[in-house]
Amino acid sequence: MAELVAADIPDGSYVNLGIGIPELVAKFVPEGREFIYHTENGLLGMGPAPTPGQEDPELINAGKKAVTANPGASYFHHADSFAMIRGGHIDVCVLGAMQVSSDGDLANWSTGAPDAIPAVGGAMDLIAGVKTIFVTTQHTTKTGLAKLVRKCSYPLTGQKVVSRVYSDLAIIDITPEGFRLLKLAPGVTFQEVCEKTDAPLLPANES
Amino acid sequence: MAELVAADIPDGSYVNLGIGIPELVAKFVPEGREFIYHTENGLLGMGPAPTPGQEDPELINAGKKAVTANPGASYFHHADSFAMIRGGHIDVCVLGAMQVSSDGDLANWSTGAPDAIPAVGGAMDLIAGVKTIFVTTQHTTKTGLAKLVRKCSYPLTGQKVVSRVYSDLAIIDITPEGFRLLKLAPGVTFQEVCEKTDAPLLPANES
Amino acid sequence: MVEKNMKSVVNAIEDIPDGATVMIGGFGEAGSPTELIHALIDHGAKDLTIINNNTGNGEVGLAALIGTGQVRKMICSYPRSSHSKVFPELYRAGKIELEIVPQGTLAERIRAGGAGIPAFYTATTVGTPLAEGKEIRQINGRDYVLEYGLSADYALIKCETSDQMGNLIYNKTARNFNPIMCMAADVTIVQARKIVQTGMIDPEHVITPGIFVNRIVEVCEPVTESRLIAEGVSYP
Amino acid sequence: MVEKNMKSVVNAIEDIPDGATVMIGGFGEAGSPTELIHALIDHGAKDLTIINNNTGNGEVGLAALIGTGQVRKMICSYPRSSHSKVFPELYRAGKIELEIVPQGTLAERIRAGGAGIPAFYTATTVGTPLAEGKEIRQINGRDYVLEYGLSADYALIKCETSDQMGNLIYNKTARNFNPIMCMAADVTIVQARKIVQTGMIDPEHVITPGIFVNRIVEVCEPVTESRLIAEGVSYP
Repeated sequence: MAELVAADIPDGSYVNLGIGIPELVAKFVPEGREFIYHTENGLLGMGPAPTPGQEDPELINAGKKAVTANPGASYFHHADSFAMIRGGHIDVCVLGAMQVSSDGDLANWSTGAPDAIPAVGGAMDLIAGVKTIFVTTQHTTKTGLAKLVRKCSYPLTGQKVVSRVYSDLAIIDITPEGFRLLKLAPGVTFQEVCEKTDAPLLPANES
Repeated sequence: MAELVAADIPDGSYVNLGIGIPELVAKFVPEGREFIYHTENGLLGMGPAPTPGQEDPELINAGKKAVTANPGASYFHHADSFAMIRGGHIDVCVLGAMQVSSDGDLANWSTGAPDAIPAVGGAMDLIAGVKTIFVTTQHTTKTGLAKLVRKCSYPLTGQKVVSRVYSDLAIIDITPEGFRLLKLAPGVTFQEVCEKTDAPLLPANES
Repeated sequence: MVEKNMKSVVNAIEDIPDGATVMIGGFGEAGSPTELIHALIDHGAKDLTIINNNTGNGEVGLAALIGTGQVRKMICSYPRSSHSKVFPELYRAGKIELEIVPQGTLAERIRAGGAGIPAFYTATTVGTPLAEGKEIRQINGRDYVLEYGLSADYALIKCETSDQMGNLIYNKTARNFNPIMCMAADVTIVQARKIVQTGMIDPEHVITPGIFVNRIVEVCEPVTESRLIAEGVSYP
Repeated sequence: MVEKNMKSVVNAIEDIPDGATVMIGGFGEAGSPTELIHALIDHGAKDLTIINNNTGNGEVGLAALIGTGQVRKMICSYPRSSHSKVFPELYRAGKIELEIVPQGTLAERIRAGGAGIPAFYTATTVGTPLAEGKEIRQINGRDYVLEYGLSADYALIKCETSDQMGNLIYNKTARNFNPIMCMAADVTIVQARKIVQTGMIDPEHVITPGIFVNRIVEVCEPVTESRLIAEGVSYP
């Protein structure tokens, strides 16, 4: 999934990667392309994890893991960092999801369970401000429930924001008409994706 | 006047000086006291004018005159500079005036004449944001009209903001009861100041 | 010249009263003024409202302050701590209030508090439960929610270097919330790894001008939360 | 990697269309991108809306651009120029529009435009003619006026040094409006005294991160407006 996402990001893009599978995107940048990574705690030009033993507790990413700074990096405070996000300057954000609706709504911060401690971090800011939102996710939950749905039942992170979903089964665009298949994973049928999607799925456009 | 203003500013104050007489305050800082000067075009810790020939066209004050930077100075952009002003961080601002009302209203940016080109600069921001506003002015206009008035006839710069007026005739506080004499200039009588003030003037408090 | 240099972290925070609102810099352990927080624990002020992105780690620093029961209310974006059960337990027991604010809105509200902006509109949270009860306004065809500036009585800040006038520079991503919190508090208290003579910091490199700083105290070798946690330290 | 380096000031600005809104950095002559402005005069785009604090000096730079009649509207705080009759004459003749904005509100509106804040409240102008027709709201007992974010199609910027990625540093008070205008324009075009290899600017010292910069062009020895005026130059 991460490799497929990386292939779709244009050269020179400013990219923010969520925690988990999205982080793996950085490992699959196609030959000849360069992305500049933003981490919302105040670094543009984030590099890979340092070699063990070289970690600096004052050089971390939004997931609070040790990182490095590439040549051409810059540090800034939180309001400036979120000005980049909320001002529409970040080109692409790759996030995980609990649910995505066929309108492009995203739920990825809370199950809404009564005993859950609400914790939102920067997800709602990213969703509201970044130009293109890609979601990477397993197509269904561990118990087999659809994550691509007609309407999210979990509390929303943002409305009508997701452009495309990269799942283990398929790449699916969110279009004005709803979910539309872009590409199937090897060995997966359109029928199977439809069955595991809790909303109408349009077939891929001829092209 | 400038000397009297300087005597009333506490040690260590962050001070913004308007153009004209207010600029002279910097020449009269009492022994043992230090003020830190802010100029709204992006410098804290402004020093005196450079020696002739040493002017740097990229080191200027809000009046666009060449200045210097003292040790401990800092440069910042305009939004940060006005955050200092509008966020209430500047202790004292000394400004000139066309009119001051007994409510503390100030008019100092426009005569409101129909052919005047409106030009406000940073005056309204200073008035709205700085903790203490001192005004230095001649007590009357060149044609003898009162500048201390019941109600300003010129367009306002801000409402209920002036703390004290330093004129060539007297120092006058703006109190909830209106203008109150603080101190007369040498050789000036209370009667004379009252005659040249177009609003009731209360005598100095016994103390 | 007004003296900003404090003798010790104890002197620096000793006037913080019960009921104060205190911003604490840092994102996770990076930029967290742990020595000032520990002094605040020893000082004992209670009924505090604390503004920080998180709720601390382990049983040191902010987590320890919460653990003593001194904190009445947390304003933060992400109260799920790694290695810390302190906040969750108090929260589930109804013993601490929580105002949850998205990270960017939190940063912008703090900056607004420091910049004299009482309120602003933002797209963040529109259509989500966090916008419930808030004013929504359509501007140029898009919906925005009204958010208010945040300010505080005190800010506890960590920086790399300060000069005698309180001009500050930071280290890497330890900068985070510190510069904007310096702006938004009535009394800003800074622990610096190093205090240098005025004039030693290039005016072009100053991140926080001294106008935003009231007190500075040198803490040459600050503790690292993750190291304390690895060592099993529990404060006090 | 996307190439931001332009061959010349002409290449850098040649796609600015008629009717564009253009922010121009600088406060007086300090930080004014005079070479880019002169290229825009040669280019000839008209019906422009220009955002700058002033209206230029003498008959060079911004004053010259106004003088050619290319500017339909000025948004600024202080249109009374020293040594320049260009704007006053056009304004009195009704040939140019003016939106007057207090300097701090102008700066904050530009920052808001760059930061995704569509509108905010401020105390500046309350009770004055400049608040007429604007929404007033009482917040915590004080009146504030609603102001809207400002953004632009292009920004013309001057800086001291840029690297290949468009990370910028400025010189002294020539910084002024430049960093916030970089944030608020769709296409930010920068003239730098020096373009250096990526990695040559300390990440702690970057004032404008490259994300806000689209095009850079080296102008090693930029003119100084006051010198041109002293020499009696009138552009073009």
